[in-house]
Amino acid sequence: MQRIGVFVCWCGSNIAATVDVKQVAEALGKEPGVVFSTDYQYMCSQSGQEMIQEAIREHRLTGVVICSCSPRMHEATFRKTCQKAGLNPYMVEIANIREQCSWIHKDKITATEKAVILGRAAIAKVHLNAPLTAGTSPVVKRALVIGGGIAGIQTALDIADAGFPVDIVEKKPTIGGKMTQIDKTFPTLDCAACILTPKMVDAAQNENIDIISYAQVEKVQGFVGNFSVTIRKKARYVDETKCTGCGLCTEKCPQKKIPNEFNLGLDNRRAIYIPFAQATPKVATIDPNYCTMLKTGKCGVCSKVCTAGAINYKQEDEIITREYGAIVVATGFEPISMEPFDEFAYSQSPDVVTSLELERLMNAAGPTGGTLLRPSDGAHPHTLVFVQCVGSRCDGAQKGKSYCSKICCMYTAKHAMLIREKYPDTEVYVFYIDVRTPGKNFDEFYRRAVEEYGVHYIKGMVGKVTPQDGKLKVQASDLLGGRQMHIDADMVVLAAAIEPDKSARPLATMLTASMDTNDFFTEAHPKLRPVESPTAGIFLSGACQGPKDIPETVAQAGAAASKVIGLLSKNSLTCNPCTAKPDELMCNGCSSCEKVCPYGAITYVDKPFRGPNRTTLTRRVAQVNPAVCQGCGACTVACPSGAMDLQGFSNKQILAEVDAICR
Amino acid sequence: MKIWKLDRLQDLFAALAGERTLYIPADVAGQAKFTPWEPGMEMTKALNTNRSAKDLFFPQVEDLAAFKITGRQIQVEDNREDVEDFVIFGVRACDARSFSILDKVFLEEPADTYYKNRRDHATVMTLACSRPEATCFCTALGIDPQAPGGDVSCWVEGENLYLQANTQKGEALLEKLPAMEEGEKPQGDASVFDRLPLKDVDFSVFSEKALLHWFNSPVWEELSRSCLGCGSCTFVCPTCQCYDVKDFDTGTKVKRFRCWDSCMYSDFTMMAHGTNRPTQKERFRQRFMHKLVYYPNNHDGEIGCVGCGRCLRKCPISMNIVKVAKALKEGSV
Amino acid sequence: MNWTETIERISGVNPRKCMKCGKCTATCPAYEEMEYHPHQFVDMLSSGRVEELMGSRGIYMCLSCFACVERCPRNVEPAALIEAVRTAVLRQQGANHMKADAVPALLEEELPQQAITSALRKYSKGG
Amino acid sequence: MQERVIEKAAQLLESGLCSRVLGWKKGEFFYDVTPGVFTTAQEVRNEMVFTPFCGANLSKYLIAESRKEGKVAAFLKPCDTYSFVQLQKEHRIRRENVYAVGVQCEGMCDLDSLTALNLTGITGAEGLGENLKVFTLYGEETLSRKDALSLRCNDCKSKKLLDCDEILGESGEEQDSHRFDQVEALEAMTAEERFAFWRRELSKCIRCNACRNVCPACSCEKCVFDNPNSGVENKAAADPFEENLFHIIRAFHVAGRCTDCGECTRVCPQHIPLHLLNRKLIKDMNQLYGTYQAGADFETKPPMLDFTQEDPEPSIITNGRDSG
Amino acid sequence: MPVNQEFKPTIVAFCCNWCSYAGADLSGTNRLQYPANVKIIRIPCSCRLNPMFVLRAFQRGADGVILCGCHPGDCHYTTGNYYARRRMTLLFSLLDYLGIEKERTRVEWVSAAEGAKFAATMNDFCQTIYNLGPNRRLEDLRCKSE
Repeated sequence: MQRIGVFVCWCGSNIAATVDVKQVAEALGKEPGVVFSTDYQYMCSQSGQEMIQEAIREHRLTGVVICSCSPRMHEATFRKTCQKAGLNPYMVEIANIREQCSWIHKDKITATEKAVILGRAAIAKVHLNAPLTAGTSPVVKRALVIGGGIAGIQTALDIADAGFPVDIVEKKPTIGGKMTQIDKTFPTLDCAACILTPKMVDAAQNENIDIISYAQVEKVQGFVGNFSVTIRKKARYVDETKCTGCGLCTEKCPQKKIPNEFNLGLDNRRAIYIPFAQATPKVATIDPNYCTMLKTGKCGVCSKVCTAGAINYKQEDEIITREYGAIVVATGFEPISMEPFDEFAYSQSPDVVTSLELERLMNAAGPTGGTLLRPSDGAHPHTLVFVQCVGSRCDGAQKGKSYCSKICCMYTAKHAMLIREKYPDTEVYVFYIDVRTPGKNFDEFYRRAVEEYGVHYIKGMVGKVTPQDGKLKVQASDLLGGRQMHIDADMVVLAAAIEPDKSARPLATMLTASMDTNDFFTEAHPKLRPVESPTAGIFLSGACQGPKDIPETVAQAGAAASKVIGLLSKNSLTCNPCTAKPDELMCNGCSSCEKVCPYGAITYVDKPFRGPNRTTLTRRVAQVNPAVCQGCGACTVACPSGAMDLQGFSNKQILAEVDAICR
Repeated sequence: MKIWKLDRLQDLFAALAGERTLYIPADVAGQAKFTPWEPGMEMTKALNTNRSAKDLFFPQVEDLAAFKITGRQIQVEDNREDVEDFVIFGVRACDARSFSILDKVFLEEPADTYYKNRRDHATVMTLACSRPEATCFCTALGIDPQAPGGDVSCWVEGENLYLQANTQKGEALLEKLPAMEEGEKPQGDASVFDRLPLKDVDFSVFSEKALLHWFNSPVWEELSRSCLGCGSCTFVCPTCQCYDVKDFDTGTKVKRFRCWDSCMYSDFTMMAHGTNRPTQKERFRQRFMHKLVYYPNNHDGEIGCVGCGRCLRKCPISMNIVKVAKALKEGSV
Repeated sequence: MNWTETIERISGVNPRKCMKCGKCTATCPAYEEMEYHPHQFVDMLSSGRVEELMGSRGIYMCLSCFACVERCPRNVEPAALIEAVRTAVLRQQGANHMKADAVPALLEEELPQQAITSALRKYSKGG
Repeated sequence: MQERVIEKAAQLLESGLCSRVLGWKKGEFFYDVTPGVFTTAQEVRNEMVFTPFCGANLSKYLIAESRKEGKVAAFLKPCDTYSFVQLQKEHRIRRENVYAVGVQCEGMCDLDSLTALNLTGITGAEGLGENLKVFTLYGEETLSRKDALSLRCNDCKSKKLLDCDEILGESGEEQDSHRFDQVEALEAMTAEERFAFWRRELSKCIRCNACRNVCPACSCEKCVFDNPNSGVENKAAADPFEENLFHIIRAFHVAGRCTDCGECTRVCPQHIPLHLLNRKLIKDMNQLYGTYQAGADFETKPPMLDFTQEDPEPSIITNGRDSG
Repeated sequence: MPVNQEFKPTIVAFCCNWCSYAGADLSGTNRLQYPANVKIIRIPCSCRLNPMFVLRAFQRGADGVILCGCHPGDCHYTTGNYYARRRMTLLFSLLDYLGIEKERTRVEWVSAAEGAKFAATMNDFCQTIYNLGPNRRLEDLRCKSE
């Protein structure tokens, strides 16, 4: 039998005005197990808390019920109070007689009656409370960053600077991501490579950072502080430790007609290649889909020219398994396919390009050496039409995306401005629905495009583009001018919507991290915990969480890093003790609980049990990892035998509350 | 012997039910069951009720006492209600014999007052059998289905119901009924009882050998293997008399009641250390050892089975006392 | 009779979904012929100016090519709206122009039955 | 079929492929067949049967049998195989210890359906094929096997034999049964009528637990109703509420796991149509969450352990039909 | 709210800790009234609600049981309320099938910001229960005495 103390708070007049607190204290004092019952003006005050502590000592209380405001308000306070007096903090229950009683009822008799019932329910529960101790689990002091774009690089650098080792897993042969393909950045117009490549070098040279390029995460096990991750490092058929990145092989390789991904297929590369000059790691990679040697066993040119002897046609995929305390997802984005939007003739004319393709066409390291030329004939374009919101802000999900891709307005302003600056003989039209420029110096930037560079911003949309006689006939509306426009353009640039990288969905499944319907990772709280996934130990960096521009990505990357550093700086983690707990003697091992657990906290082991007549039976039973379990209780109801119960909210406790209320 | 015309059976029921509750075997929701008679209620066509007649003396659930808790005071309440007189009509010879078996358990000192109370207030009118089921084997246990006993024995023959009082209670009951013609019952055809397939099951062997001989028989292992551990045999059995005592907390009171229990259940006679019959083999053995060996050992050789055949029809896997008795005798399965 | 409601109901168009991008108007091949243009149809519906639209000649210039429906990123369906406006005009004219009883007489071997059905729907008041 | 079953069983034991055979053992009468484990070919030849009265679902015995040493051969009818798969899905059976022999089934008879034909004093029967010759104390009668089929076999859902190592006869097809007709009839009643119906039926319950103990889905190490710590433990219904409670909780616990084998109704000594509770849930789940047959495969996630974002709200029940 | 002297319904509201319990607090903070017949039991998530608890409430004398949780998609534990939704749908359907008045049970999604909705829901549910009268079909008579 518990020795329970009841403390009824007046909360000034907040409770006492409508609830007869004396009567409540007296009525509850008569409940079985209650050895002390009192009331006080402010239980949460210093003296109120001292009163509780004194009562605990004096009456040797084993359980405490506080009739006061919502537990959401002061449960933590009173738990601490009691803990200081030597009582287990989980032996405290709160009866909410303010928000859910005194404040909603006017009649004192009714409110008092209800307060007594709520108090009884809390007493009934405390009778069945058991002291709970928060467990701890150690933290592996190493972080994994999945994705080596600007988000991943920044996060890794920040974590590494704090002194923790961090690995970057990048699926491409080089880190750098989308930013490497961008020419200039808004709103400052500085060169993307000039600000990114030093960071790439920093990452490569940082002692705490290990870049695992051309690799993918295969399997994730474990939980916050203790992840075990299996990474497949694909064979690049070049020994990374020997290759000097001289590039001789990439010049000699006879396979020349392979579309160059880095330039989005606007030019070609060889079967052995280094994606671009500043690639990190700067080592060659053989594309097994095109390499004659790997396909037929005949050729071997690269091997012959390589003075470092780095070529190894027999190289195999390498499986790396490492332990991590935290995982950062930085899988980024990609532009959506333009296939459903053929009114813009993307598939019909090479002169209709996406904005990212335009970046390459304007980049000094791009296929045209930085001179803007029409892909079809290499001529200098005079009239350019930009179309905004291609695939963004669409109704339903049949064709495009329902969301705004956020970055298009700004990069289009940038493109328009750069073109007008470099080629003053051009006419540039931007068709927009809305121009969205929230951001520091963003609207100023857009206004400059209009006012200083004379870009024609037209409120309206392009209806269709028809390639005809070497021109692109653009039919569009000018809503403010009240006219339909017909423009003979040389190039049309589509601001394609962006979507999460395709690898994100399977990764989310491995991480048991949740995603929204658009495959963007869900944050733990949209406002207050924007860089954490609801799954503990998983953090979000960059566009995998939602469309972002570079400054925002870098900011979020830093925020994610700081969260990781906060986690890794702890030696161990305190777990929420209100977790699910299976009774192994009753567990059937049926896996029902596992199927509903959103955190993957449940695993199964075959365990020997003593059977009747000195026999031993081996049974499959569930085990809950208390470090992973968040205590939702979904498993407790899925379990048909009732073997799974939730500590702190056990079946018996809830039933006791029900009984007390319905009495 | 008194005679009542069968076509006026409802009048007999009305007369019997005049002063007390009359239970007759009637069909309720498709099942034959001893039911308080109401005008117009017909007897079932079934040979016997689904559940046995023991329910009327030893109901499945029965309140024993209550504890009222006020503050920290506990008050004991004896809620035993006074049982009024009642009559059971249509009890077959097997069930009638089961009463004497139960009596030896419940009425021995110290008597079970709850049971005794009901027994004292009941008058049992039995009904002789003429169309037995193939599962009937009361004759193998020395029961004469045509001489069913009880306070009043009844026979159906032709157009008539013949009634004969066997006890004072029975006589008193018949006296209160409207005057009846006297007469002798014509001798009916009893040859069907000689054709009963189970008439020769030998129950005498169980007194011939020592208790441990049967207890240690190798056949239990095999026989119990398919047993599901349900309680259907126990609960339809007219002689099973085990119960459990339980408390129910209503919130304002604790009600103590007893309810049937089955030795086939894994939690039967559960003790602090666990169960003393850990596998279904021991539980299964307990039930049959009790009927065939323990009970006769304690009660002058009387077998604790009345051959009603209910378990033969109700066991989900068709295991039953006849199969057990035969297997035990043969010593193997 | 609230024409705005009627037209919304017949057409199934929800004008509030329109984000005023003008892609319908940009794509319209009959632009020059109309005094009001597809995006304006939608706007007029949402601002309750349908009677103006009903009085316009332009609505008969719509080719019902459905390019606007096909291209609209918000699934607003301006062409369906125009179709409904035309129907509303017919209803506004008052009497039923066609009765069910008259249908048998109109049936001709060559005439697709669908045409009669849609005519009846269009030319009868109740709808 | 009987000869083939016996021969197969004997052969499996003689060849040493299996150390035990799970099948049906003959009884006192033609109809009182008991599930049994045979260890020698001789036992099999003397005592094993496969008659129209082998209704008992043997799958549940495999939970215990498959955990013992050696391989057990099990003869399984189509509905038994659904339970067999479902139990494997719940990791209750060790498949590697089982040699499953599927047996084609023409539907099973039971004593209750004979009694329903007004036959009394049944002492025996003959016939393994289409006709059944029944002997009684009062004469004999020949009837078609179809007429003596047990209730559930009239609504057979499938004659498919799943996951068998070997098949005797042929694996059939899913049947176009009318198994939800009675559920629909109940749904069409007013709430009062339904309440009266179920009170009448459930008040017959004697809590013998036959339905639970025979049920392959009720394979818990310890049932919540036997567990003093569960909060709902009880041995007998002391109040009509407890009659409801037991059957509601039981139906709920087997929801999405019940293969609709019909054993619960077959074994109920009080003839309560318990399958109507399970079928109601099956019907609801099919309608609300897409057709699902427990035990039909190993992969599909059971509806109660799954969800979609578009699932209907509970209000479709609570403000749906009239309460009558 | 009509005052029925005879009938004082007991209504049990199970509220998830993160949304609905906070919503109930908010309706208190905003002083929005609802009948005192409603007593709230805090559970971590709507998926913690075992059908057993609902039946127990009726057994012990509740006249109505309502479950409130986060709106679908907003679950603190990401998926809990989806399971709760299926479970309660089936439970309510089964109760209805047994002839228990389906209006006695309800599920309502109430966010932490919906104090007004919480109060309105409780007012409406209480009214429904008042109209239905006492629970007779799923009561345990032993719990009603004295």
